[in-house]
Amino acid sequence: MTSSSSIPSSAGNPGTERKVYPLSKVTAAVSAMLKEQVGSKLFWVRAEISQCGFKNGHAYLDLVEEQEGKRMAQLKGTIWSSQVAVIRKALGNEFDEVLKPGREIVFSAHMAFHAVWGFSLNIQHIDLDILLGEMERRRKATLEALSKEGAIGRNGRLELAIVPQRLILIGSKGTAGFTDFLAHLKSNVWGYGMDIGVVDVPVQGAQAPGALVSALHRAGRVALRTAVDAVVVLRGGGAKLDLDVFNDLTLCRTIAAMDIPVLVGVGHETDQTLVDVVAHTACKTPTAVADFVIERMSEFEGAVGREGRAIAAEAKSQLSENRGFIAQSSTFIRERPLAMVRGQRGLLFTGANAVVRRTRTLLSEQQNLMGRIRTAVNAAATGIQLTRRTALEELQRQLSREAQRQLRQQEERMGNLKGTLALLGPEPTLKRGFSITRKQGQAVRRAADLRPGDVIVTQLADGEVQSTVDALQTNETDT
Amino acid sequence: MSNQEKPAGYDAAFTELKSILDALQQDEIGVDALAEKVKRAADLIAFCGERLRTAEGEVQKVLDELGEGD
Amino acid sequence: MSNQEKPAGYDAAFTELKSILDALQQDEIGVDALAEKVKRAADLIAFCGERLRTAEGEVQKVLDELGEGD
Amino acid sequence: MSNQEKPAGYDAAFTELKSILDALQQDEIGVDALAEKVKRAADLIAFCGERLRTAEGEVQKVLDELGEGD
Amino acid sequence: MSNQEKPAGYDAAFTELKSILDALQQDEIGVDALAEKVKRAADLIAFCGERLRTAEGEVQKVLDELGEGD
Amino acid sequence: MSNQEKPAGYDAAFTELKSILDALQQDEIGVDALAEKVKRAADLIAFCGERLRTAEGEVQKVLDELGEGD
Amino acid sequence: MSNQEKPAGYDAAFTELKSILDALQQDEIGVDALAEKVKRAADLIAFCGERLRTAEGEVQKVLDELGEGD
Repeated sequence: MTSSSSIPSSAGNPGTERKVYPLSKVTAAVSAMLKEQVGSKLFWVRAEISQCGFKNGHAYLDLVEEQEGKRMAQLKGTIWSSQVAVIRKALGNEFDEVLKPGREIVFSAHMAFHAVWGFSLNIQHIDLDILLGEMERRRKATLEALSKEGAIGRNGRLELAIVPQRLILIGSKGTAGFTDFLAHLKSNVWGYGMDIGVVDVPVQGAQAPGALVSALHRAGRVALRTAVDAVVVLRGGGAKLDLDVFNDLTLCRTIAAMDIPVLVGVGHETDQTLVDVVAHTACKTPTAVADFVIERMSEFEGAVGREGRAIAAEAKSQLSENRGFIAQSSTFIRERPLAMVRGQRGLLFTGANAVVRRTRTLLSEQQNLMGRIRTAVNAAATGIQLTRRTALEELQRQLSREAQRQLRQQEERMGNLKGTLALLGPEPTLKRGFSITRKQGQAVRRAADLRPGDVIVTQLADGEVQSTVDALQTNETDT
Repeated sequence: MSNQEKPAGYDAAFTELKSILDALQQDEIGVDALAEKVKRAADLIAFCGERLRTAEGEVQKVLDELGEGD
Repeated sequence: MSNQEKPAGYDAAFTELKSILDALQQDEIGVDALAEKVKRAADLIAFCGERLRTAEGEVQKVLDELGEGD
Repeated sequence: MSNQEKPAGYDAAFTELKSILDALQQDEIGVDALAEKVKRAADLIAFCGERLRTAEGEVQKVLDELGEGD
Repeated sequence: MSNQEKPAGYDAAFTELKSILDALQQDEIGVDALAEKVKRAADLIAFCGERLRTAEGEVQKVLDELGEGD
Repeated sequence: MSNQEKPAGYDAAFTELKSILDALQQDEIGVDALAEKVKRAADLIAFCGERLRTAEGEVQKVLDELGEGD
Repeated sequence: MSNQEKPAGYDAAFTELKSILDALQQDEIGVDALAEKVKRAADLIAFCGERLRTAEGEVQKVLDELGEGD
């Protein structure tokens, strides 16, 4: 290709005799030169498709080579319709994925030059196996390098937020995977809201790894400013070739070095990409990533719900206990005080009755006592009166008796005296025959007192006899 | 004591009577005085009898009155 | 004690009466005083009787009144 | 104690009454004092009865209170 | 304790009533004090009855309000 | 604790209520204090009931948040 | 932990919920605290529920602020 660049530089060489060719001469010369030098020789070329269009069954490609974003070469490529059919047959399902902008391909081509259309590569075959083989080789080497560096599992050890709600989505806007992911998140039945920042990057083509790395760095910067739960790297389904982007060492290193968990959804069926290996969580599809996120949120909400229900149940049970106590208290307070008042009323009633009974007993005792005293006073007074009357009557009887006894006694004594007197007087003696002799009224006791002749009166019991003394005779012994 | 006087009362008369009788029983009185003494005794007895009757009458009257008062 | 005075009361009268009776029973009262003593005794008995009746009347009255008070 | 005075209270009255009764029963009261003592006893009994009636009235008040309170 | 004072409250009144009853049952109260004690008891019973009625009324009112609040 | 004050909270009210009920159960509250204590207990019951309702409301809020609006 | 503060995030909220449940299960808290805890739980649940359903747009904002060139 260096030869083609010599033309403009020689043409611009000053001091040379000017010969002017019509353009067709130039193109004819170029055509002849190419034919002579190259002919119909097939070359194997590696290039990236930057533009791809189909017209009348023919494919028209813009092929480029870029290094670190700098375009190193650019050529037109054509696949004539007959060859399109052949290639389509060879690639099968991959055909549409391979022939699209951003795709690096290895192909065999003729060099072709046309006076009007210019230089182009006329593509005959596209060899995927070479690319895939290279890819696999690179992948293994990269994996080994990553493993040596300890990059594997590093991001996976980061703790993913229990609710990965704040995401930075790195992907290619408008691709099916990207759209599916967002739609899936949005349409979640729970109604979870997501806080997603989108970094739109190409996910295929040579510039894709660099763009992805740069996007990851941006994500890292964002995470310094605001909380980011995870970075999601997405790629919808596509050709196997496209997966090579996700085996990029730098990309993998970057992911491994991220301080935010990186979730990847790089659509593929069998092989893992290295991004899957170094990422925190790898899902098979973007939708699966969305499911993962939603499920995680839902699990969290479920856990919250379980805690909440347990709290509610526990609280309910405790409140119910308290409710029970309050209800019991309410019942108790309704019954007990009134029962107490009734009890007190009973006690008061009993006490009052006891006071009444006791007092009545005491009063009744006192009244009985009074009655007895009255009766006793009555009896005693009556008794005293009776005793006194009896005594008085007795005295009266005794008086009568004693007085009469006295009189009778005196009468008796008088009678006795009278009797005694009768015995002691002269009459009884006289009656027995004794007599009293008196001289001149004087009783003659001694014979010597008389003189014969004395007139003496002799008293006899029944009369007196007057005599005269005749003789005297005295008894000597009598003197 | 003047034997011939009216005795002061039953009790005096009784006493005199008793003394007369005692004297009589002691044979202290000669026959000459005897009659007089006996007479005196008889008088006293009569006096006493009279007095007794009077007392009896009075007592009976009092007792009768008392008995009525019952 | 002046026998002829009105006795101070039943008890005094009764005591006097009793002493009269004792004297009678002891034969301490001569016939001369007998009638008088018996009279006095009769008076005392009457007095006591009267007093008893009065007391009885009063007591009965009091007791009757007391009885009514039931 | 002055018998004629109004007793200090039931208990005093009762004591006095009892002493009167004892005296009566012991025959320590003569006829002269009898009526007076009996009268005093009657007064005391009446007094006590009155006091008992007053107390009974208070009891009735308690009963009335109880009756109302039902 | 001054019997004549208005009791401090039901409990004081009831205690006093009980002490009166005890004294009554122990025969510690003479008839003079009896009337007074019974009068006091009547007053206390009336007071307690009134207090019980008041307390019951108040309690009932509170309970009625409580019932409404349920 | 001042009975008339609004209780500090359910627990304070509960404790106070319990002590009142215990006292009632033990017959430690006389008639005088009864109505007041019952009033206080009623207030405390009402207060506790209210607090329980509030707490139950909070529980319901939890359940509502969880979408279990039963 | 200040109950009244907005939780720092889901983890803090969930941890706090768990500690509330623990506290409840330990029966260490009275009704006052219970109500408060339950209220807090409701708030926390509400916080989580709301936050889960809120799209803040903050991340995109920061992204935009940072610009592509950074």
